[in-house]
Amino acid sequence: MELVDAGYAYEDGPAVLSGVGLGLAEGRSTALLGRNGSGKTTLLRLLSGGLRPATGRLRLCGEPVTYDRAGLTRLRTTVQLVLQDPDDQLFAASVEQDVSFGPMNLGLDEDEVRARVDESLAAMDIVALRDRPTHLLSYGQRKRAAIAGAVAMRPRVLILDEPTAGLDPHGQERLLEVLGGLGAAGTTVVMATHDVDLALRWADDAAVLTPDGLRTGPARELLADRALLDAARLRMPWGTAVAELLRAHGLLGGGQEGPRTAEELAGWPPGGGVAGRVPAPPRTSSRG
Amino acid sequence: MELVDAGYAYEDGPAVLSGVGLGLAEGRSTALLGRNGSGKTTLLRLLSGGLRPATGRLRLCGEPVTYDRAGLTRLRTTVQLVLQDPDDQLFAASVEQDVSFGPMNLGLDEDEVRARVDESLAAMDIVALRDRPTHLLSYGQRKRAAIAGAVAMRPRVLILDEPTAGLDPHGQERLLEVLGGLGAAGTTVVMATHDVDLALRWADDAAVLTPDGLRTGPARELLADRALLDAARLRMPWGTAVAELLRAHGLLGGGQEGPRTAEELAGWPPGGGVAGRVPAPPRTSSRG
Amino acid sequence: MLPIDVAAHSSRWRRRHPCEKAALGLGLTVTAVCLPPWPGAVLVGAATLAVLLGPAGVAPRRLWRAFRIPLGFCVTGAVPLLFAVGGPDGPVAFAPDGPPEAVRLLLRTSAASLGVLLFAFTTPMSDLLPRLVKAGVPPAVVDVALVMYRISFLLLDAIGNIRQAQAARLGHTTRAAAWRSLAGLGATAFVRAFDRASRLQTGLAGRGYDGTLRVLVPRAPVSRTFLGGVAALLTGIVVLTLVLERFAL
Amino acid sequence: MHIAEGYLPPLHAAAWGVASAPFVVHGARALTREVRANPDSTLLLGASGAFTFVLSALKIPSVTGSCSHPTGTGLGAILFRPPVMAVLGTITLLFQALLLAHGGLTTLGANVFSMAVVGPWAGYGVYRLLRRFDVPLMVAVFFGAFTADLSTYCVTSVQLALAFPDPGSGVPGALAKFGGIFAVTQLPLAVSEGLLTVLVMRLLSRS
Repeated sequence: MELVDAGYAYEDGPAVLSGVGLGLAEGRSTALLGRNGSGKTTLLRLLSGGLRPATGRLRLCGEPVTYDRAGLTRLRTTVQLVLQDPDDQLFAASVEQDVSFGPMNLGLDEDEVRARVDESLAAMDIVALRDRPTHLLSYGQRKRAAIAGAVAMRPRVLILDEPTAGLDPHGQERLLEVLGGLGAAGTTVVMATHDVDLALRWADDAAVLTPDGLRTGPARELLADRALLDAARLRMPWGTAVAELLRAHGLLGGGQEGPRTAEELAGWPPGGGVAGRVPAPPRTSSRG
Repeated sequence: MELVDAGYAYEDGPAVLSGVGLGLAEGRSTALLGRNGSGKTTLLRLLSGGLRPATGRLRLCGEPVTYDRAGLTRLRTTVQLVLQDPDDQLFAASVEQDVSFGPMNLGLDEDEVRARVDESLAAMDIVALRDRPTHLLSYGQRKRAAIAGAVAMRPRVLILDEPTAGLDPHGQERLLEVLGGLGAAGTTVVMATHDVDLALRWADDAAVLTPDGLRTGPARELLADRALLDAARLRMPWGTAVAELLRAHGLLGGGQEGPRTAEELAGWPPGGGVAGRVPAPPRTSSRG
Repeated sequence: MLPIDVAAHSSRWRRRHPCEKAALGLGLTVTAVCLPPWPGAVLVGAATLAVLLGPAGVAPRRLWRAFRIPLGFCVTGAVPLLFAVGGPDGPVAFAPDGPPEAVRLLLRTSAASLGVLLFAFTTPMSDLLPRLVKAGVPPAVVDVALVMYRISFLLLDAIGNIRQAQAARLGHTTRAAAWRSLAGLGATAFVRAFDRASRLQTGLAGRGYDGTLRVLVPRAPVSRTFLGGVAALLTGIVVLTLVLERFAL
Repeated sequence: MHIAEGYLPPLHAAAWGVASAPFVVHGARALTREVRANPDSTLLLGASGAFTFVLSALKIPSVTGSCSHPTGTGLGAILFRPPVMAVLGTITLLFQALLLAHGGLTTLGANVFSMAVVGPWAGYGVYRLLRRFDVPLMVAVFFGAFTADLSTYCVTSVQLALAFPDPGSGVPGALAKFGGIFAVTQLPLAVSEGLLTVLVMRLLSRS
C-alpha cells in the first residue's frame, strides 16, 4: 500500500500533514518516529482509513482507495490500526467476544468466526485468556487482546500506535516476539514509537516525521543521521553511537550490523570471531 | 524516611511484599525498578500512606508513622505520590483549581494558597496553562499539571509512578529537567520506571524489586549486576554495557562515570581528555 | 473490582449453560418466595447453601460478605413489624404477632437472596448479557448493557484511583474538602464516561462498527440431566414443605 | 433504596413488575429508535448508563454524619430524560442485584418502579417546572435531584407498607412506620444528593 502526496488539516486548524508520501513494502517492518504533535496519529489514521486525506490519496495494490462502504470494507480487511490505549478498543465482556467482533461484522459464518478467533488468540499467545473478562486482564494482556481483535480481521498491514508503551521490559520482549511471528507469516507491520532504541532494533525501515515532512529509508541509515534526528527532536539511539564506536575501534566491519541490545554488546563479538576481524576486547579493567 | 521490614498482602491474596526495607536519604534521587506485578505499586502506596503495611512499619524522621488522622496528615504533607495516569489526579475544571486543591485542604488562607499555586506552576513550567481546562491539555501538559498538584503540598519526598511513560523524548527531557530542579531545591525524588537506561542516567540510587525482595544501592552498581537484573527480569542498560566496553579499551578510568546518553557517547571523550588517560578513539572506519 | 464478578468468572460452574444456573438459582428463589417461610424457606435456604458451598464451590467468606448486604436491609426492614401504631394500646405499641412475622420475613429474604447469589456467583455477565437477545430483550438494549458493563469497570477503576489521589492531597480531612472531592469525583466520572465512549467509537470503527455490537456467544450445551436434577430438587422441596406443614407442624 | 430479594410477597412482586413493564417497554422502544436513527448513540447510552451505575456506587456523606449512596436518578433524568432512564435504570438495578447483591430479581419490578420510573419522572418534572418559571438552573437542579431521591423513598415506603400493613392501623399506620424509620436516613440523604448534583452540574457546566 502507498500514501501519495497526502495532506490533512483538522477543522479550523492548520495543516497537520502536507505532501506526505509513504510506501509500505510487503512483509517489511517499519518504525514510524516523530515527536508528539508531529502528526503521527493523523498519519496512522490516514493509512487505516479512519481519516480521509484532504489532498493526495491512499492506494492499495496500485488502486486508489474509495471511501464508500465497499472501499472501506476492502481497506479494513487489508489494514488494521491498533490504538495505544487498549481500553479504546476493548468493549466486550470477554476476550473471545471482543476478538469475534470484527469477523462477525464481516458477515462470516459462526465456524469461520470461531476459527479466526482461535487463530488470533494463538498468534498473540493468549489462548488461555479466551473466557476472561477484559476488565480483569493486566495491561499487557489487554494490549495483546486488542491486537488479537485487529489480527482477527486478517490484515495484510497491521499498524500499531506505541504498542510497547506502559509494558515492562519482559512484556515488551513478548510483544516483539508475537509481532515477529506475524511478520514471519507475511504481515507488514508498522509501529509508531518514541523509543529510538527499540526502533533501531526491531524495524527494517524507518519513517521519520519532521516539520519539513516525512523521511523514509532503512532504519539503520535514518537513525544514524544526526541532522534528521535533531530536526525530528528525537534522541540518538544507543545502537547508532555504539556501532560508530565499534567501527572506530575496528570491532565492527563496514557492512556489518552492530549489537541490537546492551546484552548483545556485553557479549560482543557474537560467537567470538566474525571473519577474524574482531579481536576479543582486552580486559584491562577488573571492575564490575 | 524509612520503610522497615514491611510486608503487604491484598485481601484473599498471597503476600505481595514481605520483609522489604527501604531508606530514602534526603535530597537524593532514587529509581525504583521491577517488572509488572512485582509489587512496585504496592510499595509506592505503602510509602505514601495509601496502604498500611501488614507487617513492619513506616518511619518518618525516625518516628513511626501512625495511621490516625493527625499521623496521615503529617505523612501526606511530607510525602506525595503522583500516579502514572495524570487523569487519575486531575479532577477540577481548570489547572489552577486543581493545583489549589491540596493547599485549600491544608486550610491555608487564600494568599498562601495562591502563592503555593504560583510556585508549583512555575516549578513545573506551566504558568501559561493556569486557566486552561484540564481536559484540553496535551498528555505531557497533563502530566506536569498532575505533578504540580502534588508539588503544591510542598512535600519533602515526591514519588512518581512511571512519569516518563507516554512522553516523547523531548517531553521526557523537559520532565527530567523540572524534576532536577525540584531535587536541587532539596526534594527527595523517587521514580518508579521500566526504563533502565533512564534510571541509570537519572538516579543516584536504585531500588530493585526481585522475587526475593528489594535490593537497594547506588544505581551504577546495581544496574551493572547481571544476576540482579536477571532476577528482576530487567534488561541491561546500554550505559552499563558501554561503560564496560570503554573500560576494556582503556577509554574510561575505574572510578569514572561512563556516558549517560548516546549523544554523550558519540562525543566521547567529553572535552577531549580527562586526566590524560583517555586517548581519542582512532578513526579506522570511515563509514557513517 | 467487584468480588461477585471476580468469583463468577472463575466459578467451577462457569462452563454450564446460564439457563441451567438460572433454573436452579432463580428456581430456588421463586420457590422460597412462594412457599410458606416455615418450613419452606428453611428447606430452600439449606438446599441452596449446600449447593453453593458444595458443588458450586463458592468460598464461604466471599458468600458471607455478599450475603450481609441483603441481610442488613432485611433486618432494618423487619424492625417496623415489631411495632403497631395507632392501635388500642396507644400510639406505638409492641405487636404481639411482630416477632414471628419478622422471623418469617428474615427466613424468606435469606433463602431467596441465597438463590440469586447462587446464580450471580456462577454466571458472569459476559455469558448472560449476549443471550438476553434470545430471551426477547431488544438487541439495542443488550448492546447498551454490554457497553455499560465494560465502561462501568473502567470508571470504577478510575474512581478508585482518583479517591486515592484526593486522599493523598488531604481531600477527606474536613467536611468542605470531602464535598469538594466528591463533586470532583462525580464530574470526572461523567466526563470520563463520555470520553471513553467517543474513544471506543474511534477504536471500533476499524473493525466495522456500525452501531450494532455483534459478538460470538459462547458455546455451551444445556444439560438435560442437570435440568432434571433441578426439577427434582425443587419438586422435592415443595412436596416436603407441604407434607411437613400439613402433618408435622 | 433497594428492596431486598424475597422481601415482597409473590403477588406484590408480580404486581409491581406489571406496573413497571409499560414504562420499561416504552423506554426500550425509545432507545431502539434512537440507536436506529443515530448508530453512535449505543456507546453514548452505554456511557450514560455506566455513569449512573457508578454514581450510585459512590458513598456520599449524609448531613447526619453517616454515609450512604445516592440514587443518581435525578441527575440521570435531567441529563438523559426519563424514558431512557427507565431502561438505563433497569439495567443498573439488574447489575446491582447480580454484581453487588443490592436489591433482587423478584423485587426488580418494585425497585424499577421507584428508582427508574417514579424518581426520574418526579425529579425531571420538578426540574422542568422550575425552569419554566425561570428559577435559576442550579436551584432547579437541586430540587430536581432532591425530589427524585425523596420520591423514590416515598414510593419504597408505600411498597413496603402495602406488603406489610400494620396490625392495628393497616396500610396508613405501616406507611408511618416505614416512612418514619427511613426518613431519618433518607431526608438528609435527599439533601445531600441535591447538593452533590448541583456541584457536579456546576463543574460540568464550567468545563
